[in-house]
Amino acid sequence: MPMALVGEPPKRRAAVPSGVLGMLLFVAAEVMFFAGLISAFTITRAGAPPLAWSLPGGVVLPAVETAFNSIVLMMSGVVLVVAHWRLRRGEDAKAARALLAATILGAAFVLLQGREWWGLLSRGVTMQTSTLGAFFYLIVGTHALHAACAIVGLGVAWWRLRRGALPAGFFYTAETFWYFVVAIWPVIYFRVYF
Amino acid sequence: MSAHAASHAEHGHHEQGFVRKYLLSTDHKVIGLQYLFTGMLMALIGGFTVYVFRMQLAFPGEEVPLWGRVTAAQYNALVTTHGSVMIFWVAMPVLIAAFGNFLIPLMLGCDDMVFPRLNRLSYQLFLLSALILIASFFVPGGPFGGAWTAYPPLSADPAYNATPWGATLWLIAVALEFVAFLLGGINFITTAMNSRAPGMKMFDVPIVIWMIVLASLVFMASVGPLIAGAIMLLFDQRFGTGFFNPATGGDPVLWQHLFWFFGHPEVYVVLLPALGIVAEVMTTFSRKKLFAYRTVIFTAIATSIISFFVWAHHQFVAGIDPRMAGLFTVTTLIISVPIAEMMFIYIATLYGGSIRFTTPMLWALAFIAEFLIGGVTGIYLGAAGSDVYFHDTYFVLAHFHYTFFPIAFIATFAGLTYWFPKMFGRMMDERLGKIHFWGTIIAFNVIFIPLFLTGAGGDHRRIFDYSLFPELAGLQGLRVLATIGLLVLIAFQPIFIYNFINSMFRGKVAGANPWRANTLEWAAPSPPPHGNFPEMPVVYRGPYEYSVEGRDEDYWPQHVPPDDPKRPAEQVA
Amino acid sequence: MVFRTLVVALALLFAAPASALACPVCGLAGPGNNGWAYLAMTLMLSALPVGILGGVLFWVYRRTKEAEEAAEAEQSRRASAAPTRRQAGVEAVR
Amino acid sequence: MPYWYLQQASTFAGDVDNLVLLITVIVGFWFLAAEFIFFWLIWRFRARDGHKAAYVAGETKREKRWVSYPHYAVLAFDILILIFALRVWNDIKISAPPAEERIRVIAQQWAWTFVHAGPDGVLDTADDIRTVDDMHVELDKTYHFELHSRDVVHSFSVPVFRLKQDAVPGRAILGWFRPTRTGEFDIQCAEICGIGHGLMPARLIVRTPEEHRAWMAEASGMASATAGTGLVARVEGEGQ
Repeated sequence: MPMALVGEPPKRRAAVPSGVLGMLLFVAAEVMFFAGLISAFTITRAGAPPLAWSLPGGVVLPAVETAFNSIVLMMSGVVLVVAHWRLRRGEDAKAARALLAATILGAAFVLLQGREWWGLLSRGVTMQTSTLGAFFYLIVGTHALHAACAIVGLGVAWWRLRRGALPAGFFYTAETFWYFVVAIWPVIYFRVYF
Repeated sequence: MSAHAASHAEHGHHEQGFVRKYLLSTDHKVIGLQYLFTGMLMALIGGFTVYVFRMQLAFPGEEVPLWGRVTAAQYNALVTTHGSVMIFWVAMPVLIAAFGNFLIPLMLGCDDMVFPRLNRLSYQLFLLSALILIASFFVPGGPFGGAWTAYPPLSADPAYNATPWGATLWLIAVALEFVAFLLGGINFITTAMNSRAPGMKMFDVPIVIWMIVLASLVFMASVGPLIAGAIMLLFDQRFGTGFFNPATGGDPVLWQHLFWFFGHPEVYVVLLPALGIVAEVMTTFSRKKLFAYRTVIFTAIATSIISFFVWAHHQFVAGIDPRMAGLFTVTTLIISVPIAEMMFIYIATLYGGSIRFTTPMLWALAFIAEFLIGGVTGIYLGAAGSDVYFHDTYFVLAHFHYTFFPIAFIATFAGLTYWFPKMFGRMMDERLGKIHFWGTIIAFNVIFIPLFLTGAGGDHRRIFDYSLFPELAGLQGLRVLATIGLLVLIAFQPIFIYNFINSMFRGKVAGANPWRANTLEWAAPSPPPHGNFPEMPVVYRGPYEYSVEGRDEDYWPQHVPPDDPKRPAEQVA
Repeated sequence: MVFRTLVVALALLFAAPASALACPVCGLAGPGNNGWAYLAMTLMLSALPVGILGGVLFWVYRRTKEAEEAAEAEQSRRASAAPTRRQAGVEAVR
Repeated sequence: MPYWYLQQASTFAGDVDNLVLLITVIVGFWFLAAEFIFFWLIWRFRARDGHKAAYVAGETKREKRWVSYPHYAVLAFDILILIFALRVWNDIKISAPPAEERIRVIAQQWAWTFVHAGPDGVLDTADDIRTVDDMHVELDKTYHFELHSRDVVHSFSVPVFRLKQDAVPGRAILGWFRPTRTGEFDIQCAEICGIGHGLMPARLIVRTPEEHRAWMAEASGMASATAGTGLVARVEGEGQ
């Protein structure tokens, strides 16, 4: 190919790394997806007859327990910020530890949420028994799915960092997605659990 | 980017197998053509369905050749398939994905998309979605028949729609298709941001790229709520939830809210690329600089923003709070301002030009002339007071076909005939092209002008036999006329297909720049090789520097250095 | 353009008929009246994309601007005669 | 214009048609002007030997007025249309004159049930008259209708009234009309509602007060004597 004729490949301006920009755009679409779910929830709740808007058997959504889970998730986000700064300063070993901590905290959140689901399911709250339950499982489940994907991403980033082969773009991309998962959660929590 | 360029350069030497080269390629041009051909095949399905149900409307109860007698259930399925196929599997893939994939890297002067494998995944998902839709024809109960808008509870409960599998497959196909375009859109936007040729500022980017990027942004921002709604509807269909079931506290109108939040911006998602194609063709063949380039972009941005504030005009009589209708009437009429301004700009571009009536130019001019009809009839429907009458009549149908047909077919034909030499390295036959043009345009008007009249006369949509409505009997002549128009329109399409395939192999060989155009894709050889440019271009000026005073040539390609005014454009051919 | 149309849209909203506040036909709509929820969620969904994408694009625009300025400063520092931006692009290639 | 095809049979039908006419005049003029200029430019600036196109960037204010003045005009006419459109909308859907009688319209796959108030003029009493697929109303009487759906979304459309309203399951939607012309007219379902969507015609019968009373006497006598025809019985059996 005549590419070789050009002594130096032309310089192209990439003010924002492509991976990060792509992920930001994806996150924007995801925000709209969750906005759609939350607007559906809000409208349905406002229009439903009061009696139809409850869980079967007098079960109430465990807001207090979930508050604890939420704190775990928020901490994970904070620890990831720490990892970011350590990485920027070149302290790879310390950064890897923070990254691992953030990943574990995130995984803990998903597991704690799973335990909560298990409790609700065992008390007969399913998607079919009430529309509130259906929305609960749909919205929280979708979030958990996103969290699980992001945790895999963070885990891979940690593994690569330990082997000293973490491309900055990969880390920033995974990081951006995890911040999105963390940031959208309070909105869901305050909307759905109360 | 340079890493990509290098890897392409290495791979360019050895021959690839057919599968690697055409089916699993990550080359943006191959993916663009894959989208194009898939879209064209789907257009045949969409065209066949419209043939069957228009025949039924003109000659109710009679055997339709190639189909047989049309039942009510079949009629609904045909209408639904026609609508969904033409919008989601023809207009979207051809206008955004095919032209976007083919043109963006070429017009920006780079070797490929930023995420080539994401791009391939996008096409594979799209193909899968098309196959799922086609598969829904062969499941028990037949394909979905609840209109492309799929309002629940009809679409949510097999007891109501009698298509237990068709409805689910339709929904999965649509959702998958959205995911495919989401991935594609991210790719387009990132590429346009990060891979422009050196020297190419944002305002040196050709209008069609701007439009495709804006359309992708609008699509990405609007599709989320619909995917959310589609998942809820899927759960209602298959897992017995009651999101849209009023008996369990669900809300049937909620779907319309989520659907039209996407549905209206979607119109602009396909309109903007069409306008972009028309801008490219019109400037080239009138040898004129685009009038007020920046204003075009600003009006397009304004349109994109306002498009998020108009969607409830589809729901004026849907049982929403009627006071909301007032609000949306205001925004709907407001959106006519930027669109009208854009039309004026396109018309003004012709002023002082030297217009050559090639086939692509005829299509581009026809786009303006026909789209104006679609635009002005929208006012009747955006004004809540008259929409009370026109809602869900054939007037609506004729209105949006006067917007969608110019978008999905007229602009596509303009783009295809214009970029055909770049895609395949050969010219299309002009005489056949013109015959096809006139046959299509005249037949198109013969179809839809009568339908405006039947709509004004009270014909409602999606009714398979009007003989039950005595007041509408007098309109049968118009219905027959529309069907005759359709048959003529269909009869002219084989000319295009013949011309397309024949020219691909036997057309006159085109040079790199047969139209003497300015934009970067014409700096690459035709067809461009893997990696596109033998020498990565550098940009020195805007894309529409035609007929610049004091130059011998009436065009001045973006990549030709300024110190070399007489340099011919064929230097890379 | 956007600003102008928004101003006009707002002005028109306030000019809409005042009788719209009384709505005899809205009475029976739905078991619980969720009209306000529709309106609020409509506004949220409509405004969000403008906000998010506007934000992302503005940020990218700022970064692009900064990178451009940095590159230009670099160029003018290097070159003896001050070349234009586009000539600078050529330099980068050759 | 709709009245070329269909009679106007309600108080607001004329308003809707006038709005359509107004839009046609305004928009039609601009449309024809734009198309005329467009085709004139195409003809005037066709390629001729020895002529080179002009270089017009259209970036200066002086040049841009050719598009900015028309766009101000579009805006002004938009506002004009808007005022009339919102007034018509307000009259049909938002404000309503007080009801003289109420009527209940129930849509289902694929039939319409109409509950008339009967001789006492009050709904939900023993003398209510239920009919299937035909609606009987009196000339010059203001009706408020209450629209229900039993299954999916339907749309109650009376073209001669220029009236349309979706019926949504789980909701009762209110509207009004006042017939101004006697005769028999079509009622259609305007929202796709399944296989029988095209088979859902109903008839609207508008009578003078005397004739209407005669119909009522006959219908209520029939209803009490035979306890409803098969069709009525079917619908009532499925009833609320």
